[in-house]
Amino acid sequence: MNSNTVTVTTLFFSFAADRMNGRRKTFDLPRGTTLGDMVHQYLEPVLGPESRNWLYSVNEEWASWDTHLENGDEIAVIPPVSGG
Amino acid sequence: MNSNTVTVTTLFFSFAADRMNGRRKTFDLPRGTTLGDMVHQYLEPVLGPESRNWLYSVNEEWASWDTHLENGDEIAVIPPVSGG
Amino acid sequence: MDIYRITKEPIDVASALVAIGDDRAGAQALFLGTVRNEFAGRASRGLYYDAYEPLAEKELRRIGDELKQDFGALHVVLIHRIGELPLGEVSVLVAVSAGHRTEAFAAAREGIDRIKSRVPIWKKEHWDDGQDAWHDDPEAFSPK
Amino acid sequence: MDIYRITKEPIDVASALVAIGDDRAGAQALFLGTVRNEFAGRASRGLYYDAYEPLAEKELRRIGDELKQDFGALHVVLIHRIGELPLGEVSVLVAVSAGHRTEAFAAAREGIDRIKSRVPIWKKEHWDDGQDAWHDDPEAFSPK
Repeated sequence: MNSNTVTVTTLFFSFAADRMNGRRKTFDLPRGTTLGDMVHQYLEPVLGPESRNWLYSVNEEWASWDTHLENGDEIAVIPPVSGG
Repeated sequence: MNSNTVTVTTLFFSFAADRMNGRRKTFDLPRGTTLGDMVHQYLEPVLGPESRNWLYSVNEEWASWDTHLENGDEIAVIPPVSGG
Repeated sequence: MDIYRITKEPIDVASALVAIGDDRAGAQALFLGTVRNEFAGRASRGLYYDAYEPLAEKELRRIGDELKQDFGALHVVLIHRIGELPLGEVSVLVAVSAGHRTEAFAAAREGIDRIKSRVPIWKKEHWDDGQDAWHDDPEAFSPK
Repeated sequence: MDIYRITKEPIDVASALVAIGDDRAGAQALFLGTVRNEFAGRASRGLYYDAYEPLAEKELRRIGDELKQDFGALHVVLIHRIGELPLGEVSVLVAVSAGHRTEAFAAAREGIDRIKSRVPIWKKEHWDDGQDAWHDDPEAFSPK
């Protein structure tokens, strides 16, 4: 990792964890990558196009596509919820 | 009491008991008296005209005005309820 | 299991929940009426409840049967406490189980509404100023 | 007092009732979600619940604040259990106190609806035939 790269941790739940074969992955991304970029490039290929419609959080708060990812960020992938 | 008379017990609750100065009264009535007659003649004078609109039970079941009262019947006077 | 009861003892919520338990149920709805410190803006220090017990228990049972018929409730517990109740005490419990939450909520709501409109129970307000008044007494009751 | 919690332990209803107690309240409404023996007609033997705990607790708190704002709830308890739950177990509790029953019922109903639509919790059905499926998984979940 160099100064042009940020390392983020991504958490997966429910069937997204099954498809990723794990609940936690680390990604090295070019500095300036947005949440939307990251989902499109790294997650959609595995989680499918419906993952564009899911919710995401960064550092335990809901986040929008244009959020710039910083080194050490924790992203959570939130497929459709089914609590209750 | 003779065979032309029936004796009934009447139960009072809430403010009806206050106005009757008691929760239980016994009445000797001419055989053939209906619940409606009894209320009109014996209770309305003390409980007021609104007691015509109240509910009544005979022997622990809701009863209508034309119920004939029998010896030993237990009548309950049910002013507007306020449980809950 | 169903329970329909008028009681002088504190209402036991845990027993009610055990009674309505059912593996077919996805939803349990409970309503508890509690003694408030005011009515219509006038301060109160408690309530006294009177009941015509045999008919009240019959009417609770009829309401329970209706909740099963009308809303598909699986089990129903309807308990009303009587006697002197200080502030905060539970005066009435409605507990129902059902397959889904819409039925459970509808049954619980109708349960308390029907108790309040039909069951021979009466409450006397102990106003904080020392006066007493039966609710719905057209002569004595003036909340303000 | 309010409680907003994701927990692996059995949900304690009595503590929730103590928390929402208030002399200003005339009404307490509770909703309990329980594990059912079928979903959409297919037999089930239990559920597994997963959660993103820190965000789930934040979202429960936000929902509680809304129930106070929108319905005048005095106190709110929202607890969701996670992990393996056999049939009949309580998975979620919504408890609210309010001045009157209309507000209490509305707040409890909205409470469970908002939990189900917004809080990051997921359930996996353990079908009675031995198969498993996450709810809302568009590929794996076929209830029939």
